[in-house]
Amino acid sequence: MGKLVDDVVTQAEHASVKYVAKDFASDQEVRWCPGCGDYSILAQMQRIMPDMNIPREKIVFVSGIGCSSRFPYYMNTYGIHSIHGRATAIASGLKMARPDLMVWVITGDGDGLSIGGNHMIHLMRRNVDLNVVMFNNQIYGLTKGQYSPTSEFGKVTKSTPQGSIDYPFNPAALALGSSCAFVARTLDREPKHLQYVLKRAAEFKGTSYVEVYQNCNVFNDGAFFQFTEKETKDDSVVYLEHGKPLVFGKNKDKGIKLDGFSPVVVSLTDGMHSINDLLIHNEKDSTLAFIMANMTYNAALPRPVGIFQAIERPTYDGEMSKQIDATISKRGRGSLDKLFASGDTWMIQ
Amino acid sequence: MGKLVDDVVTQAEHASVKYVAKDFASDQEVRWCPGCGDYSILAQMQRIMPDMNIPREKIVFVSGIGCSSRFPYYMNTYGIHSIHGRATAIASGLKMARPDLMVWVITGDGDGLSIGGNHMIHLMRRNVDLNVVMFNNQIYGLTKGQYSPTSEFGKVTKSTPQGSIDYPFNPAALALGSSCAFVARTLDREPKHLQYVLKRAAEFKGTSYVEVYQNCNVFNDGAFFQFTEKETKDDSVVYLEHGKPLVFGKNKDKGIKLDGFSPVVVSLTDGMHSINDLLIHNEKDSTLAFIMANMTYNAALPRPVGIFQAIERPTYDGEMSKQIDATISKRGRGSLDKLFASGDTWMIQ
Amino acid sequence: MSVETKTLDEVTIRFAGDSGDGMQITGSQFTSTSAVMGNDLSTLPDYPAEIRAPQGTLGGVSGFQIHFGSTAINTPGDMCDVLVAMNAAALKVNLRGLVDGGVIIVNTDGFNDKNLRSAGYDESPLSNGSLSKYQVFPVDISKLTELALADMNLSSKVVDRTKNFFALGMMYWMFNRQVENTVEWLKMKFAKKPEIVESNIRVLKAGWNYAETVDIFTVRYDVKPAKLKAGRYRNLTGNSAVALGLVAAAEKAKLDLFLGSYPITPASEILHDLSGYKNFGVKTFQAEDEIAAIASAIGASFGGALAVTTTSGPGLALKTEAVGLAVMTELPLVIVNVQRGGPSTGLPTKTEQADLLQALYGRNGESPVPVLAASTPSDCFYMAFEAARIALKYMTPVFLLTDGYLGNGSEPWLVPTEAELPDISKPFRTNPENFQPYERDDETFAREWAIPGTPGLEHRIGGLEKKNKAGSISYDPENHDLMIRIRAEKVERIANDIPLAKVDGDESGDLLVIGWGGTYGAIRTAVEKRRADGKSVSHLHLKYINPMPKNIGEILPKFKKILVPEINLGQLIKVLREKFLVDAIGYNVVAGLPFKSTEIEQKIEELLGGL
Amino acid sequence: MSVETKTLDEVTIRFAGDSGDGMQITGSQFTSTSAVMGNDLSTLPDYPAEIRAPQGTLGGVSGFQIHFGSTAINTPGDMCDVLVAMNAAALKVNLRGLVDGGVIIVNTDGFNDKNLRSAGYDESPLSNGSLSKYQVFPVDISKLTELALADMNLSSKVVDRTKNFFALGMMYWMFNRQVENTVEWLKMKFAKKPEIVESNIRVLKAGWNYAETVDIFTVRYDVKPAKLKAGRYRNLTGNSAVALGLVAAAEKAKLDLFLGSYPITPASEILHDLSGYKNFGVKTFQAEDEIAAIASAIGASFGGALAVTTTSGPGLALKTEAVGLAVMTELPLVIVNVQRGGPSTGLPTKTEQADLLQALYGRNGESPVPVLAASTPSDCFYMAFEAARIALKYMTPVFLLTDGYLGNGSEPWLVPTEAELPDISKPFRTNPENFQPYERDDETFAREWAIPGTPGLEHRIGGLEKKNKAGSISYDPENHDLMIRIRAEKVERIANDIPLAKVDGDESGDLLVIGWGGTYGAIRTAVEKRRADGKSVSHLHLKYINPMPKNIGEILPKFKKILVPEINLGQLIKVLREKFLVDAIGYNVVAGLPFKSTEIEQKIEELLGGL
Ligand SMILES: Cc1ncc(C[n+]2csc(CCOP(=O)(O)OP(=O)(O)O)c2C)c(N)n1
Ligand SMILES: Cc1ncc(C[n+]2csc(CCOP(=O)(O)OP(=O)(O)O)c2C)c(N)n1
Ligand code: SF4
Ligand code: SF4
Ligand SMILES: [Mg+2]
Ligand SMILES: [Mg+2]
Repeated sequence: MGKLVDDVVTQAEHASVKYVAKDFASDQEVRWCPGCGDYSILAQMQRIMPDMNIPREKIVFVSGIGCSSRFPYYMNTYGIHSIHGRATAIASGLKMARPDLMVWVITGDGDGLSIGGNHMIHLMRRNVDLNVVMFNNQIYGLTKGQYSPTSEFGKVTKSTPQGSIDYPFNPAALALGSSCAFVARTLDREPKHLQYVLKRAAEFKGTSYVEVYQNCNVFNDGAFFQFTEKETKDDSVVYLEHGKPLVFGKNKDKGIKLDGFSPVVVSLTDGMHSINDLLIHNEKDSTLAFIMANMTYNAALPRPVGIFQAIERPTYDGEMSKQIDATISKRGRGSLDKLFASGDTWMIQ
Repeated sequence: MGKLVDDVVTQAEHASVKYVAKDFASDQEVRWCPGCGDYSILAQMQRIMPDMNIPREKIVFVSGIGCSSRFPYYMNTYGIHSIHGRATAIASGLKMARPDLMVWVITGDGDGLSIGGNHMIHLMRRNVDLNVVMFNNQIYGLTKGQYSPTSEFGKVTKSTPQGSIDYPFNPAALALGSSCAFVARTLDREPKHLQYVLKRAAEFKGTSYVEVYQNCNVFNDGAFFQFTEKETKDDSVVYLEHGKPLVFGKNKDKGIKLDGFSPVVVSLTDGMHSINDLLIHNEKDSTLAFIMANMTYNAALPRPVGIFQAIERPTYDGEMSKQIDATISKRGRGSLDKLFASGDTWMIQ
Repeated sequence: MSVETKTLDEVTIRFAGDSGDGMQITGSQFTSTSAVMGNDLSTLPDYPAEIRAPQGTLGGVSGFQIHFGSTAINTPGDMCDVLVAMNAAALKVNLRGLVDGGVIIVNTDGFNDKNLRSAGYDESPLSNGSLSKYQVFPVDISKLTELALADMNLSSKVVDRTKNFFALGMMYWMFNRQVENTVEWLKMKFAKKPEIVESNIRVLKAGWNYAETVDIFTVRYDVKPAKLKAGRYRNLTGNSAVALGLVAAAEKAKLDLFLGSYPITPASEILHDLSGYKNFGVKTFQAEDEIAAIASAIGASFGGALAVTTTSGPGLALKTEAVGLAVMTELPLVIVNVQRGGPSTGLPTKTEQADLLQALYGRNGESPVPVLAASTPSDCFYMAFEAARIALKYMTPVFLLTDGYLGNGSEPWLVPTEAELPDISKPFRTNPENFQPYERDDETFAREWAIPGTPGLEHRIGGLEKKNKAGSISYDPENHDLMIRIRAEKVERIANDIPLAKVDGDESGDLLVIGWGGTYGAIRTAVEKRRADGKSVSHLHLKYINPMPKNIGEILPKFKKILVPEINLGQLIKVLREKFLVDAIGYNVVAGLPFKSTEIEQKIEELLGGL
Repeated sequence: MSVETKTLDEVTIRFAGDSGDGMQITGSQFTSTSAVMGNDLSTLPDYPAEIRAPQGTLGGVSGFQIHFGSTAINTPGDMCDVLVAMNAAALKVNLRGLVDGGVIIVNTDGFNDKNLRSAGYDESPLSNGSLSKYQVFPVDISKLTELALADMNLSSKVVDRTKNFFALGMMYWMFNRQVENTVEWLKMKFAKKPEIVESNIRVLKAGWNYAETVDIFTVRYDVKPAKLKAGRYRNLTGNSAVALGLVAAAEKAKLDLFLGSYPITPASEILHDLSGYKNFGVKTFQAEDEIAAIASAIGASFGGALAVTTTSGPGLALKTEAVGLAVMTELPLVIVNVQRGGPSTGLPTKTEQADLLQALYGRNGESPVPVLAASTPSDCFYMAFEAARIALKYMTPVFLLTDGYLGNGSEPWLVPTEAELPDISKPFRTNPENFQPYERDDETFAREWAIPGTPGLEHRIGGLEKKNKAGSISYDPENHDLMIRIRAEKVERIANDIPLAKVDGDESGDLLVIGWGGTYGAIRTAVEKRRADGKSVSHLHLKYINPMPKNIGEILPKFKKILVPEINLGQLIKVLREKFLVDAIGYNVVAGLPFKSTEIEQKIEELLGGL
């Protein structure tokens, strides 16, 4: 990584790795609206960090622009609050230059899927070892309430007074279509699940993509209440768990089975179906992952939440380092004098 | 469309619609390398045009930058040879402003999937009624041979002397993940199939996306020979036909069936399987389409070619016009005087 | 206690509170009522970049300043005469903008320990004598609001959100305004929420009554209507004015308006406004980013729409490559840039004038584009119309620069009639005979506009160099040099088609102050004051920066000194120095705020002193 | 027939043929052999934008010009003395660049009817007397090549591809060059294709022998070695020089080089070259677009790499928003722009100098960035090194401008040693005590570089305005004005750290010609020639444009007139006029070609005549 960087990295006496959550809170005042779902995501992130066993100085959070993108300021780690849509590209460069770091990308549905969509899909196919957390509040928060690429069709906002005519992205399907290695969804109001998914993403080697349903109580309040509030959530959400059948409902009395390629809801109490008929989730099956992802906007089905897919493959940053190491071990570290004098040269006396 | 535009459009005496292919050849000299696959795509396009029954002046070709993007110059229609990656966005604006036109987008694997990836996926989710033809030669032709987002892993090019470490996009899967309504693949060297797919794309209302495997004989010669040359093609390609079983092979002696969610090749002659065991293609099933698309880079399977999916839904441009028409028919065409004097006003004498 | 009524020519008041306190609405209501009462006025909203910064903090203070009077009002006021402070932070942030002896009305409930701490006060400024040079009126607005609504059974959140109307009521009383205008607005705005209407009206009146009844205020002020030109008026922000100007231009050009835009502060309101004008056939497209926004507009322009894209600085940076395409394809396009504090993300909600050089030069290659700049909120209407006129007539992209101050600020607008506006329509080319896409009008150098759908005019355009007249691709060296010069000449020729610059004040003298954009009011006020004091100073405000009016070169030598105040480090001055080789002097403050006219007065004095 | 040998000081020859005829290789080989023989030289490749334009057409002609001599050679030559034309189109396109009485060697096989038609000739110029003022040598090169390879059983395509080496062989004979150098190159280059090696060597020698044996040439030329500074030399293009300069800078800074780039003509070769330097730890990332390219470099810079992004005009337009981020975050970054013909896609393979204003001003807000410009292909090495030095020392993005002519052109480069290059390393901040991310060095105003992995220095940076020293977000008006000035001052201070400008020629006089970038050779040659004629003219070439050397203001007044030749409509001249209020005169030709020194000589004469 360059002699000077190596010196810093190897000489660093890394802080004791016994942290508690509040070691990850920076001295900056948190400036989201009271009640914003972002607070929970921040809290869960700070909570899982001590378990990572990584010195604080080896962690970097990179974000774009949006309410969500304020996140890095609040983490007592290194951080970049960059420009709109470019966090994935900046983080990719950072990780290539510094594979020794743990790099997180924090983005929103506008930042990551609207202006930043291209860098996102290219990151996914390349499989740079980053952890991306996409705060999906289905709205542009920071610019005060225009619809976003995940807003539902027909959404009335400041820029769509008669309702939006855009079909929303299904972020999980887009990620799978882009060959993203790790694709997950979780919710701001399910702290335990959020922690679990963040941890799994952190541990996964390769691009991990975590969509978090996040309530924007100012411009899109209640967008996900069906999936987060007591009255409705049990019947509206199905949790994907590797190797387990897809059961849901307040009394675990419903399940998902396949009819052709189409998932359908079946009752486990009407005597027609048993748990053995149900689809078993498998994080390693990318077709299944796509079927699950496609359940997303189907009103007849519960919303799938959890880890859609987790299939490791070599990372881009890893392959890059490998080519360099192999070259140096084969040809030796380059010498400038040799390089300058390579090719056709001649002497003038 | 504005009074002046309406005047032009309604007063136009549209050219007789009995065209032949060469009516669509412009007076510009075609400047691709001799042997380039682009010639065939141009020829097939000119051949299907007369069947469209659309006056030449109502057709527009919009392209970005790349060898492929020279295409519009050679069509005797309206055209824009724009800037790198932006053809989809330019064409979207054109189609919104002028829903009466038939608008084609011509792009390459670099233009459409590298720099232009974001506009592409947003076009697909919005479903603007455009026909996109993506010339996939798995290389940057115009800039003389760097790898592209569809080049195979390990590809040695000018910019990757030790082989590329990027996983390629699977264009069909990306399109499906972006909810593209019509997704197809065809080959420069199969003129009939190419014509068929172009026609289907043209007739489809909504975003049609056609990936064409195109040989760049200068920088990536033979990239698709396995799928186009006599010796290998029959065993290496499976044609997707709606309602038909997936049969392939020189003697139509092989087929594809599903094992779980995984397609596998079976022999139709070893007595173990018959045609009834095979997967039946269905253009209306998006899960099946994804399974087919995922066969793409699987060396154990033939390459799927044809129409993966064709599912119509309301178009963006259509919905836009609808909102405007509805507003005008409800509130009447706006009057400037009323508009100026709306809100709180007061008189000064 | 008797209440005296004083008549004032002009007053500046500022409402300040937490982001959630509704100060923007309060300010707008006061503005609209004052406008209806016939005052001339100018306003300046000022809010933080966070949606809701933490309650009670300095960073979370939102303010709205209005300057109104019976005389001509050109700026939102340098210093305010009256400050309404809803909490301690609001007081702290705004105190230095209050004139000595000014009036402060505070909501005492906003000065509890927590508030004081958040604002960084060690002790309450209300009780430690630190405000002795002001007239302080402490009122427990929160409590009084609660009381006014006691029987309505509202949540405390709703009650709290209503307290701004108590303050508004008090101010209406103090400045002798009627509440009717606001009452009507409430009824319309919340037609579907009668409770909100009811509670706000109650509290508004409670505030008025409180001021009328309780013996705290000893003076009441009267600000007579201004002697404005007769006609119908409407209060208008610069952003709304741009939207109206564009719709008007489309109508007068007999074209449909197409807007491709991506939201960005402080330009988003133009998108919002235009998306509401569907009955004019206006099509608005919220694109995935700024590049798609301008690209879609270029496509629409090719199709025969009046195409527009709107943005602010960082967004403009992204559009530059596509602007070059519009230059090369010679398609009409209006690009509105509502400037904000930079560089990079900078200060998104603050005003600045630092994108002029970007507009002039921020593209690869020789890529000339006309640049216009609006000078006041209502001028935004006319300059938007003018930008469209030039774009269509000359087949060129045109920049219109406004800024956060103009965009959010407002002033009374003398409502024009459709008939007063010129017809700017121009027929499309339809005759196929001898058609060459890049043949030009002899006078304007504009090429003709031939749109798809026209039989016999099928042609292709693009970003590669064009062969003169034919428009096909040409790599010929001489042709390239020729085309580069033709494109430059086309833009230069616009100078024949714009008004000559007019100096405000004498046509020669000791000092000429040259400004552009939103500094108009401040410079105008400063120059007039100094002239009133007998100083030899004049004002020239540039609305056309590229090309410039043809007479600039004649005007400049008539003054001994030239001062160029800009909210940047000196951008217009670069152009003036380069073009006219004059040793103009810059006055530059880049603090995210509009100039105060007194700052400019001082600078004028400084320069004239040295003559 | 006897063959005379003439000794020449300098010659310019041009190889021209169809895109597929291998003219670039032929030219490079002649260059490399001439270089090894000790000539000073300068080259200019010139090829169409299409990969393979239709065979035989004017648009498909590819050329390579080399100017070599025993004297100092500064340009690739205004006019050529010898033209090798492989077909009719090549003759037609290049004839006007040939001196009267010049030598033409034509491949007669390239003048069949089809060729003539494609080139737009009604009759063959070889037989209608139209070439009478030249010395024409018609040779059926195709046929002779075929014959030479008759027994090798090669496909006609392969044979056809070899004919350029026949032409090369003839030229080697004519200019008394040995074939060995090319023979060696063939053996190395096609090590795995012995047939290719064999066939090309045969044809090369056949060409040489043909010229030696057959009585067509009556003169042979001798061009003696130049008196170059002693040392090891290597022929180097500007693009390769940039790549080497960056690797050298990384080594001398003890950092790894990171390149984020997206292919674009004519800059792609820098990416290609750097991707081959993995043994230096160089990481190259071919991004999905220019925005990702620069963004990845910014990320790498934050991580402690020497970060670079390379592009050409349209790509630079896309990077501007991110450049603003680098300005605000004050991270080191080298941005190389190999300028090409604009605007928009323009003339991708042609040279131009029209991105200077974009580099200086093309960003939102006040966003100062140092701008350097290389003047010759080998100067690209030193200026790339210098750009890196400044970026690291001042913690700032730095622009390095080169152009298509410099990037593709080549000249002999006196190979330096590693030891001669200065150490430019600077320790990272590691001490956590009193660390503030935006605290600055008193002298340079640079902030310190603290990289992830350093315990105790955890901090966050970003695009919003920074609080002075602390680096946290600040919306404070005074702080914004202060920071805007600090960033500007930091860039200004670089002027203390760069060489003073040196005038070539007298330090005062009638005329000073000021240039920048790739026009160096043409201006230098022109000025020297006029000086040799006794004219009072000097030359100043600017390699640092922002900031400028501190003594420019002293130099300018010493000359009566100032001439600024640029391949644009006048960009540097704008800066000079604005900064120094001098009435400099521009000379501008924007034809996608480098200046001819004679054009500049003429302009000098014109101005001096008028004195
Ligand atoms: C280049 C650019 N374009 C536009 C903006 C304005 N902008 C800032 S944040 C944002 C969208 C934010 O939406 P999202 O990413 O969903 O974040 P949220 O605020 O909802 O968390 C926009 C359009 C900008 N800052 N920069
Ligand atoms: C903004 C910008 N960046 C880069 C380029 C250079 N460029 C032109 S075409 C191209 C890639 C072409 O690849 P592809 O789209 O696959 O087209 P092909 O030539 O293979 O048909 C690139 C990188 C450009 N013209 N503009
Ligand atoms: S606007 Fe919405 S997303 Fe942004 S901070 Fe407020 S509640 Fe959260
Ligand atoms: S470079 Fe390749 S893609 Fe381009 S024209 Fe030649 S053969 Fe076709
Ligand atoms: Mg959002
Ligand atoms: Mg390609």
